[in-house]
Amino acid sequence: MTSATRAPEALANPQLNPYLPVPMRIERTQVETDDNMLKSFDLSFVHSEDAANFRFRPGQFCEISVFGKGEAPFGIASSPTEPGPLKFTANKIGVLTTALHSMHEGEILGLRGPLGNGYPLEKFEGHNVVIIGGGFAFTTLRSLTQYLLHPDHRSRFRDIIIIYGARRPGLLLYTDDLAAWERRQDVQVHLTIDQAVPGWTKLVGFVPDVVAKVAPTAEDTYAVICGPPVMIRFTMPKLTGLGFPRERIYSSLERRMKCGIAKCGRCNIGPYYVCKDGPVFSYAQLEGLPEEY
Amino acid sequence: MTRQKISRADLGALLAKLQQDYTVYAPAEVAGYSTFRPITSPEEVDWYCLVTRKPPKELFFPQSETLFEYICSSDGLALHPGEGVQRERILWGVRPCDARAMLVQDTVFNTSEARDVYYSNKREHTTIVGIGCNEPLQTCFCTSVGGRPFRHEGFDLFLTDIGDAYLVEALTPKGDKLLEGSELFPVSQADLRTAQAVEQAARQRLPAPIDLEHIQKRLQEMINSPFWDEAQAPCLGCGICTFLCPVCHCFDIVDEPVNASCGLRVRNWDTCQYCIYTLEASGHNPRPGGRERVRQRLMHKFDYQPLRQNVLGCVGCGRCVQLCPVNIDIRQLLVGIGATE
Amino acid sequence: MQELVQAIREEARRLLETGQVELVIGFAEGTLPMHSAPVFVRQVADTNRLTWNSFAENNLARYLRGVRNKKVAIVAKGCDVRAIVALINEHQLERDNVYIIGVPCRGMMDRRVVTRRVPGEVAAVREEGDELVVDVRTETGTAPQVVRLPRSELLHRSCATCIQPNPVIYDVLAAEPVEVWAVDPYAYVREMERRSPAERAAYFAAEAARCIRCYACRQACPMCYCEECFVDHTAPRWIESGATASGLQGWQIGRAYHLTGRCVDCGACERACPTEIDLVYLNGKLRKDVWDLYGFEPGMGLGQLPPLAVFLPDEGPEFRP
Amino acid sequence: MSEWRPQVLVFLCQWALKSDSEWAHRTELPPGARIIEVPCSGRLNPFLLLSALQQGADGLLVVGCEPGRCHYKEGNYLARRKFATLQSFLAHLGVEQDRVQVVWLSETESGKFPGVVANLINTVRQLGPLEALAKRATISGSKGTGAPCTIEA
Repeated sequence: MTSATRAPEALANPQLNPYLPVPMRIERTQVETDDNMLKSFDLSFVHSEDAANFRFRPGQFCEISVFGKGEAPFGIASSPTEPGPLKFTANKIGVLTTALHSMHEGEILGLRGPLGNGYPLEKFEGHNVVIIGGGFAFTTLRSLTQYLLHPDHRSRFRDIIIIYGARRPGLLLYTDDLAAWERRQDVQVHLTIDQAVPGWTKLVGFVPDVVAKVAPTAEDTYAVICGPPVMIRFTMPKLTGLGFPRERIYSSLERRMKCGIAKCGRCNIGPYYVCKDGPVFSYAQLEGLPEEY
Repeated sequence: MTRQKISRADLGALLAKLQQDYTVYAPAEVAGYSTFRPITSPEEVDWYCLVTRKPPKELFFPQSETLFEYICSSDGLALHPGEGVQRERILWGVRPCDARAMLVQDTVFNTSEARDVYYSNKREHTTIVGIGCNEPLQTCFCTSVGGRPFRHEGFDLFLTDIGDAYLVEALTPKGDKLLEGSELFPVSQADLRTAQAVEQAARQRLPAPIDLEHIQKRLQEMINSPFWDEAQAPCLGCGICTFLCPVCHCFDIVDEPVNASCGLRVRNWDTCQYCIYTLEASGHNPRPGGRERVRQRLMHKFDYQPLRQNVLGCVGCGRCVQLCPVNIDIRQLLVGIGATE
Repeated sequence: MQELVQAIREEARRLLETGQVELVIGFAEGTLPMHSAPVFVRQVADTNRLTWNSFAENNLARYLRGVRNKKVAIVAKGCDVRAIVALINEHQLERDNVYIIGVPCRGMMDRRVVTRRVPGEVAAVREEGDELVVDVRTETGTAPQVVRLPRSELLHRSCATCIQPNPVIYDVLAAEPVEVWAVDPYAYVREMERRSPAERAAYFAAEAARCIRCYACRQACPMCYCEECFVDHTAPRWIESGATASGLQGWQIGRAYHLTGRCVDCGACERACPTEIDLVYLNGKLRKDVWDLYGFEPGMGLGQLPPLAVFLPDEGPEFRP
Repeated sequence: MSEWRPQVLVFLCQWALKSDSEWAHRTELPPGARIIEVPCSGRLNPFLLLSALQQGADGLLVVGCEPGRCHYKEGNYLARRKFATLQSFLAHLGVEQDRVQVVWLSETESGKFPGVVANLINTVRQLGPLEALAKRATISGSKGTGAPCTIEA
């Protein structure tokens, strides 16, 4: 019987083989912060059919390949409402991100995705949304904000409040977008830095304190919070103090990930895999699980 | 499927014949112990090895596997995945616990929404021949966790050793195919009685079922228990219990550059027992200590996998019990978990 | 043996009762025949869990760095104490923090050797003088078969060639010192050295090929304490990540070489290895070379300096063009 | 595949040949030899040597300063113990001892450098390609079932 069996086409088909990345071209890079550690990459699909197959929602992420260095997960910072390239913002922190930072326009990366669940937009509909961000964890919050503020969607949501803090002004991401949002009447933007510096006219103080001061109503409101663990730890009591139930506080978790498709096991927390069941979780979902994030 | 009988000699001859068409993997000696490896002759098979040193999972999920080669050139980027299985394979002499573990791994890799084509390709091109366990070892505890020494699930063909001959049952068309053209004999009432006696004797050597629901409930309630400090104290943090577990499936994905423009993307076994497994580039480690890592292993097997995949993450093969260098015995841990307040 | 066990328990009890130490690391009965398990005793009531037998094979010194700022007692045989000495010499431990309950050692028995010498699964063992009495499990319903084996034939390789069965330093000795057996500790390495380069290469390739990179050898080793092991280093990544021939050989070479002049020949690595790789072939060579070149064996006395961290100006080799 | 030619790598202490007028010898190397300058033979990580052998070097040469003449006083003394043990260990694994050579060249001896390199190459040529250690992965170049992600330039 069986002599050589033909290889199944699946192995070579990126639509069927979930480990095969598709090629992306770097269209534009932009340094986001004055310490040069955060850099944005606008990536476009090399193949139009890959672009056509790519449908995502705010809060999802992709595995980006820097060939020779490996793959790492990055939240999609652009919104599905924005035409053109996908935006990712990378913190230069490890081997892969250091290599990524040294890449230039025109170079080729690999991409797998979109992965993960994204923000529960359906639940947010008809409600107020408070978006709380700290430091460089604003990437998918940018995607979410752009989506909510888009003319096609804005009317489906009620009040939108953004509270975003960084150590100093130069570490705030997406300053052009922040400025554009501040000019709008249909969104409240509260920007804060840790300590006063000359020329800064906005808020001064840590994010948890600003949340307490702004005191968004918890009634009919969802909160989305992304930031360093310490910021989240101190903001949570402020939110619950304001009356937010854990069911209406969402966060996007960060974990080391490899496969992105709930197989390699690395991002396991309780019965969830952050890569597939998350990265967006409500704090009600995380209750009673080991705090492994 | 009906049972038939085949003599020991004929079974050897059948295996030799099958080698013409298949690559056969069976328990066979390697440096003093037995483990699954390709055999060149039926004489190499260790028919009496119950628990191979390494589980058969590496035949579907190799310790290291190239996902694709990448070549970046001025022409762009090319990715070349491998060619898949080129010759049909037989996995011979698999025990019921290991087969059950394969079914668990299926729920990880063979999922409809993200099929692991590397795994499923190997699964599709492999016929699995099982054999019941007449004399389970002291480290065997399949019956504690819902298994049986003659469980048929997961096999294409099943063998029962009745002394002078084997009872043979084809359970799938793949199994039927193996038996084509071989001389089989009808099974007598005496044979069936012998088989029954063999099964019963095996059951007697094995422990009683444990209350898995109770274990699961306790686990959910004891995340912060000091039990885990005690349990992890002697743990070395090596990968033996997980690498040699037929169920454990964690892996890492790594690029192996050959030069600046080309290389391989490979996946390697990885384990939640390694400190660096969850270590992030920032230095943050969500599972910073032995406590969290030992807890993860137990929680994943006895709480998370039942919740998520509706399967237990332990099949009672006892490899981790046999081979832990510091005698951490999962059976004892389960007793301890069950007894916590 | 029973007196030795009593001595260990009594000393442990005294130390915990007086508060001299807060933890005693020793061995408890294992859950399987021929297994002992490391145990961490903090309560006086638990001291009767402590035991000793010829399967107390782990090197408990491996745990000391993890509790190095505490007052800890450790039940330690000759090789364990050598590791403690080497760790103190490498400034990893404070002598004052470690209370050594020294155990003169007759050598540990290799359960894999026992298993291969009997015609079935080992149900139970007991030590009687110079013999190991093994109950072999047979078919259900029949009485176990009894096999008697001489302990001298069952020793671990490292134990059979041990040069220091008695603790070199201790705070209390739990039994009378044993007679040191006269052996050539490097006999096996000498034998391997007589093979041709091609034979040695083939042997090394075959041994390394069985490695599964579980790192049990590293984790069991008291001297493998790097905060980041070379094998986990990513920038640069010194060796291939996978279970390829190159990756496995690279791991074995790097692991062994990093123990040059530091390996105390306790054999813990080899005992932990689930695929029974000949690690003595690797570590033994380095020990022999360090002895031949520098007259050094690690862990033989406080104040010794690691041989690769020091030098003599006039020593060889010449390295002339 | 053309005929095999020995590939050797020279780890050269930056001070070893420095003050000599014949410094130029460094560049007069036979084909197949490449130089990596290191700050001091004592700073040379043994993993670099292992890595070189696993990545295709058939022979290695470490060149350091004579005993007593180390720019950093004792780097070469430490290197001496390090390489004596490493050389012997690699030989134990089947890597012929002559493939991994260590030579002290004082600053007035740089004229000997090309000869030392040539000698290594000759030795390696006689020994043939290094087979004792497995090489790191290379790509098979197999096309598999096609190049799914190939993009045009």
